[in-house]
Amino acid sequence: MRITSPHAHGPMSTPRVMLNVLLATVPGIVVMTHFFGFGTLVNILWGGLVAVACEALALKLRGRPLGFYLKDYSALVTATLLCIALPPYSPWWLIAVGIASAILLAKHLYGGLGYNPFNPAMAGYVILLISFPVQMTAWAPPRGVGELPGLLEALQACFTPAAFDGVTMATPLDVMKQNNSLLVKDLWQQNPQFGRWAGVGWEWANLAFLAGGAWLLYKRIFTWHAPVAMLAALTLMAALFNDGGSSASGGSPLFHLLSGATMFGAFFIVTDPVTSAVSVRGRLVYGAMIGALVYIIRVRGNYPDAVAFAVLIMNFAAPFIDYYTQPRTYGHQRSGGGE
Amino acid sequence: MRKIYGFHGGIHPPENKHQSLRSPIADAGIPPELVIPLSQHIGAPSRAVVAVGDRVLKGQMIAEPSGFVSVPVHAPTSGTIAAVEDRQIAHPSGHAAPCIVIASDGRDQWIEHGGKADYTSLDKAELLERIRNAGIAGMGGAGFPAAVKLSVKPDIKIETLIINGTECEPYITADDVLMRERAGEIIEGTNILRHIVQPHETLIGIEDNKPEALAAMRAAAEGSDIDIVEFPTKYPSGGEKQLIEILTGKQVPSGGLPADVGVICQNVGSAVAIRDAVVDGRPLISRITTVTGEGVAQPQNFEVLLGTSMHYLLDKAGYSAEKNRRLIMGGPMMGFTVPSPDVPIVKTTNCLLAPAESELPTPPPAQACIRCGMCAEACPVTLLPQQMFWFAQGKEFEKLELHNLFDCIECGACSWVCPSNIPLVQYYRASKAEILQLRRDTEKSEHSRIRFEARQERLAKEEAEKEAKRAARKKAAEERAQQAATAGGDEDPIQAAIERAKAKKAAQQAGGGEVSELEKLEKAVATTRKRLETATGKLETAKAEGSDLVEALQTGVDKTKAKLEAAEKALHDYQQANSGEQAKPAAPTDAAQAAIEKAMAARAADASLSPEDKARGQLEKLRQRLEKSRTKLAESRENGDEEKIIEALEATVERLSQKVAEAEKQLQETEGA
Amino acid sequence: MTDLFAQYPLLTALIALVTLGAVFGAVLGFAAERFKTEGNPIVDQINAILPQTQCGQCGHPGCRPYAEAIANGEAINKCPPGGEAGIQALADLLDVEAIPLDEEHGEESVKKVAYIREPECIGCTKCLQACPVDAILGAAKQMHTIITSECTGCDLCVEPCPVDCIDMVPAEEEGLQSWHWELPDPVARKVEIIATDAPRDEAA
Amino acid sequence: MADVSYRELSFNGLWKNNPAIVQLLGLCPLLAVTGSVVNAIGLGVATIMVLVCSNTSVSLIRNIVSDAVRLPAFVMIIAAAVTCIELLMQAFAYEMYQILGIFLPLITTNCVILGRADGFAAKHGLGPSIYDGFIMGVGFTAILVLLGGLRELSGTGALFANMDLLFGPGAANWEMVVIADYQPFLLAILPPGAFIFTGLIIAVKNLIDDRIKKRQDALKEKPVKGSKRVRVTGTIS
Repeated sequence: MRITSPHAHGPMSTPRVMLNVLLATVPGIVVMTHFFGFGTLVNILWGGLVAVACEALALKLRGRPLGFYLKDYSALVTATLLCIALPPYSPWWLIAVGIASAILLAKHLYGGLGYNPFNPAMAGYVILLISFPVQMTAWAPPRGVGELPGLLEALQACFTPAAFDGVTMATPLDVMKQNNSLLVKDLWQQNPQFGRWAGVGWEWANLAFLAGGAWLLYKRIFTWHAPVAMLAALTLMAALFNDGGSSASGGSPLFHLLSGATMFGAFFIVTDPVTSAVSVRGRLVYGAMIGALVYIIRVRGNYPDAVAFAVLIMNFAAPFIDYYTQPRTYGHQRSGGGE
Repeated sequence: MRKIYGFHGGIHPPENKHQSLRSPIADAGIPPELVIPLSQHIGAPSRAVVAVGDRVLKGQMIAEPSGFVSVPVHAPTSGTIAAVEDRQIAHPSGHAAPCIVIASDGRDQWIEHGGKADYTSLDKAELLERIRNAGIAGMGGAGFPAAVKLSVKPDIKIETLIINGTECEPYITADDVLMRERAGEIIEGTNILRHIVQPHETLIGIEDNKPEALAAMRAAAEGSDIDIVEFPTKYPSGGEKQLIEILTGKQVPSGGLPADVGVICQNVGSAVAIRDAVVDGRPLISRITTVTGEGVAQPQNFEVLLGTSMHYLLDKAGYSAEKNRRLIMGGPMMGFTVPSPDVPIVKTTNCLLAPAESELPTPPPAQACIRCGMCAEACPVTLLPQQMFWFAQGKEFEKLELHNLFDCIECGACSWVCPSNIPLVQYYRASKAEILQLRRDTEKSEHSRIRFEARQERLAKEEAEKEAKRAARKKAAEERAQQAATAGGDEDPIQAAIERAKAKKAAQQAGGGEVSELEKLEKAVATTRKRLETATGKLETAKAEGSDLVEALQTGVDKTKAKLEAAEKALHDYQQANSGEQAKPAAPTDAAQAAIEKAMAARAADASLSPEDKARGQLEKLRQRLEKSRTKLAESRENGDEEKIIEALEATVERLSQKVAEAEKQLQETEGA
Repeated sequence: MTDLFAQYPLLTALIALVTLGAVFGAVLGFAAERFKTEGNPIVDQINAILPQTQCGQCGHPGCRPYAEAIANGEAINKCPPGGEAGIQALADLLDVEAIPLDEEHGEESVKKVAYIREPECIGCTKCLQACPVDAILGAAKQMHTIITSECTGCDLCVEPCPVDCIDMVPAEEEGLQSWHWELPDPVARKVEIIATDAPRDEAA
Repeated sequence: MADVSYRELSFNGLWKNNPAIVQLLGLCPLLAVTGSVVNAIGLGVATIMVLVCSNTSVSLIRNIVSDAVRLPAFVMIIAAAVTCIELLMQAFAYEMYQILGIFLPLITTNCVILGRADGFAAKHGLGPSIYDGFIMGVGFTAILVLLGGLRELSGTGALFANMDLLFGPGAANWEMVVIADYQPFLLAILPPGAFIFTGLIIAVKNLIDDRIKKRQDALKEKPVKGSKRVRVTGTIS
């Protein structure tokens, strides 16, 4: 078999990209474990197991070599991202259904890695959210607000959910959304889950994910365009509609930046290469639209956090964006799809 | 300081240039045999002007250009022409191409030659002629004839002359050492080019990873208008279009030439070759080639005669074949694997790369494209490689063209960065070739359609003319009959008409009968064949079971076979006779029908037969054909036809007899097996 | 039937419907007359896709008749020279599913051109009459030769030749000029396309 | 056209040309009301009745109505039939009528019905048309019920809930709890679930068809290669 040029190859490889992404989630996971207990860790371990099993099953059914495709770690990345998004102390079946939907429905039914139009982790998350709204909004109170279950209790919560009786409470985003009587200042005083800038724990988790994302940027795993555009758009929207803390307030820009899945979404979901726009301008548009949608859905939509929905909606639009943001090829006057 | 422009994308692969820079340019010497391909450049191959056995002198023209975009070839040393034949050349396909082989005599005797040190006294056309006659074709790697590049249309004003000293590919240092050691000659060559082109400004672009070359060039250019421009290293800055953008900020329009934006670009190697051609009158017979990679003990640059075998050169550098998995001509980014180390060095061989497996490993299997977009970031012409990859996979050629596939320079940056190891460049190369093929096919099919329609029209016209003539004859006959009728009784014509009708009817009936006869024969063949099949099947099972009926069955099968043969022969004979008979008198449709049926039957018989039966059928057919030819030959002889025809027929008979014999042998073999 | 409706109490509704019916009927009638389409432009488009070898393997005398037949609903898989690519193009044009080539009409093979072994030609002109594109040069009792650039490779001239002096040879010999890179082999390089999911038996 | 094999018709309606999973007609009700078996049966039966009525009438008038106005005529017939069925349902299964809501009148625009009217009844006699309407309706209903069952089972963990809406109070205890303690899986009940399950059913059908075809192909004789060629150039003399 003849080998075409180039004969040299750069250092980057898909498994390495995936491993880097996995590594970059570590600070965020550590912070989440610190504030919410071992729930997230148990989620990830169990979810990873299910994901590998689902991936292997799908590959087997499709007659693909198992080892070769399992080694790209994409299933583990999907599982980790989904499990971080799930509430800690979720029952095992919830995680299994989510992972199975993500890997089998959102990924392999569309042709496997690289062919999926929707982000598998977010598709799995949304399927769970609309199917099991109760379980999906039951967040444990963070350290300092409520009692943290231990590792054994975390395992119990996962595998014998009936025997586990955990305390749950609304997340700050939820409280902010439901509120229509208190001023933002009073809200802060009356609810213990609000911290310095956003929610207790949430703000630090977000900063940790920001750090992980910055490391990925440094490693050139992705470009800055989409995440920065998303954060900028979200900040802009929050700043535009920030009324200084009335009862109808949507929250300050800082609150939005450090709440919920903002940073996690910006650096780990929006940057998913398969489902996002490709060209530089396309990524700017794609990220900015997600940022705007996140704010709109958070403030006006039915669900408390919005990253998953915003991302899925823009996944739809990615090919369209790509079509209209084709770069001008060397030596061409403006041609192709145009502006 | 000049403003340096950038270009989109680009990559920074490890340079690996220092290995071959440890020693100065070495002389590779004169190998015992030189193989000089006639096509070492882009354009029409040259035409050999020497014959085997001729003695040639060094620098003598041995092949002349065969078109505008073509260059001559010269003998690199003195010796005798050993062969003019197809030899394997350095090409990714590994195919052979016409070459002139010179057995060198070691005397290295120059042909009489002379240059003109005062080139300013020559005008542009004369200089171009000298460059062309010296056989100079782009030394950078592409091999575009230098004279063609320099002869721009008179209405185009060249603003900028660019001398390309960039050499951006990893490993290659041929231009680097040339600039270090022969900076003066480069400047001299550049001055000749300036004299030809008369540009506003002359730039020599050199990357900042060659400080020694920069210094040497700066020193040599001291005091002249030539501007040595240093710019940051990035692959592929050495691409002509990229270099033009870096130095001037202008982009060559798609499908256009640098001259369209007032730029002409020449390689430093070409500049030296031009100097040699003009000042010394020396044609291009040697070049500087880098030999590098872990497969050789002493990586270095050689001044090597064109036509030297790569193996010879590699041995000079201490080549060990075990260490080296594949031999690459050119750099690791755009070079290609040569089929064997025995192919010759040509004008475009700037590097021989013999990497160890650990150095440039065999690419692992490609993984799925994850649309990471790294390829789009790396692409120096701002394409969307990953989109083109999907389209190439789906063979969506229209979309590929819309995505400007043909602007791809195949630099390999996309493949280099691809985390999934997808051989993107191969997709683009294959798609480009297929699109060009499709274009040719469409053109051809359109052409065929026009010809077919013209033929139909012509036939229709001929038919119409015939019809008109017949009508005229008929009319005349009628008139005559009328005259006769008025002269004689009026019973005769009616009687005649009735008889005619009767005859026609009879003929029709006969025809109908024939058709049913044909059907009968066909049916007979079909049933016999079926019977044969069942019988053979039974025989097979019997054999397998070791039954004692085998013998009886065998005779049965043989008998059926014979019957089948007879039936087929009858059918065939009948068909032949029939078509022969019918062809002329009957209406055209009938003959066509018969032909179709014949073809169908023949094909049906062909396809459903076992190899043995097939061979037998073939034999039968051949025999018949032989028979036919023999009769024809006899006829021709009787008629006293032209000798030529008789001869041809005789030849046919002989050939067919041979074929029959062969077929018989084959049949025996099949039966034996 | 009218009686039945007459007894029905919703007479006004009925009348309204009838009136509507009449009005729309008139519009329909007008439209049917006014916008009558003539000819079938699709035939030309189909004909443009067909390879114009005029070989008759499809069972029609020439490419255009087959194009007309396709426009009238005949299967699109009867053209071996066009091959799978041609079928795909037709399927795209007509928006139908691409089906595999009908083997009863022959097999896709490399492009060929006819070649007359000239010393053996007796000048019978039979092949001249057989050639659909007039690609054979010759006259009675003169040696014939093929104009290779015009030959479509239909092989219709082979059978009529009485001395069997016509060969079909590959149109382009694989050589330096015709060589080009092939698409990477999806199996060897494991570059997956979704279509490869189909033959599971081989992969598993 | 005269002799239509009823066997063929049955095979067409139930499997080969099934309106729901092969022709993909009438997807709107198919996806919207198949949240449970009882809904599916209700709509399915209504569709069967409408199909039979419309096919009957269309077949009867097929020679009277001119080609240009056939569609308006068919739609009128179908609309009338649907109105009758709607009124009947209102009278005898009021709860069901309320659950099916807008989808009952929407049967008018169900493509299965117009498709069969125009594609079959307008070209065939009374008998075959009635049978075709019936069997197509049954095929459609079968898929509705299958889909309803799958979605009900995976959505709620039970089967045949609320059958009394259709079959009277006696059917109230037909509900089977297949999986106890089941967490309602809302996705299956929501429209996306309908899409996913329809896709799966189609996939299974294609799989079976492929298997059958492969087996048949193995038995079938290879056709003769190149046997259908003609000579385009006429006589060779």
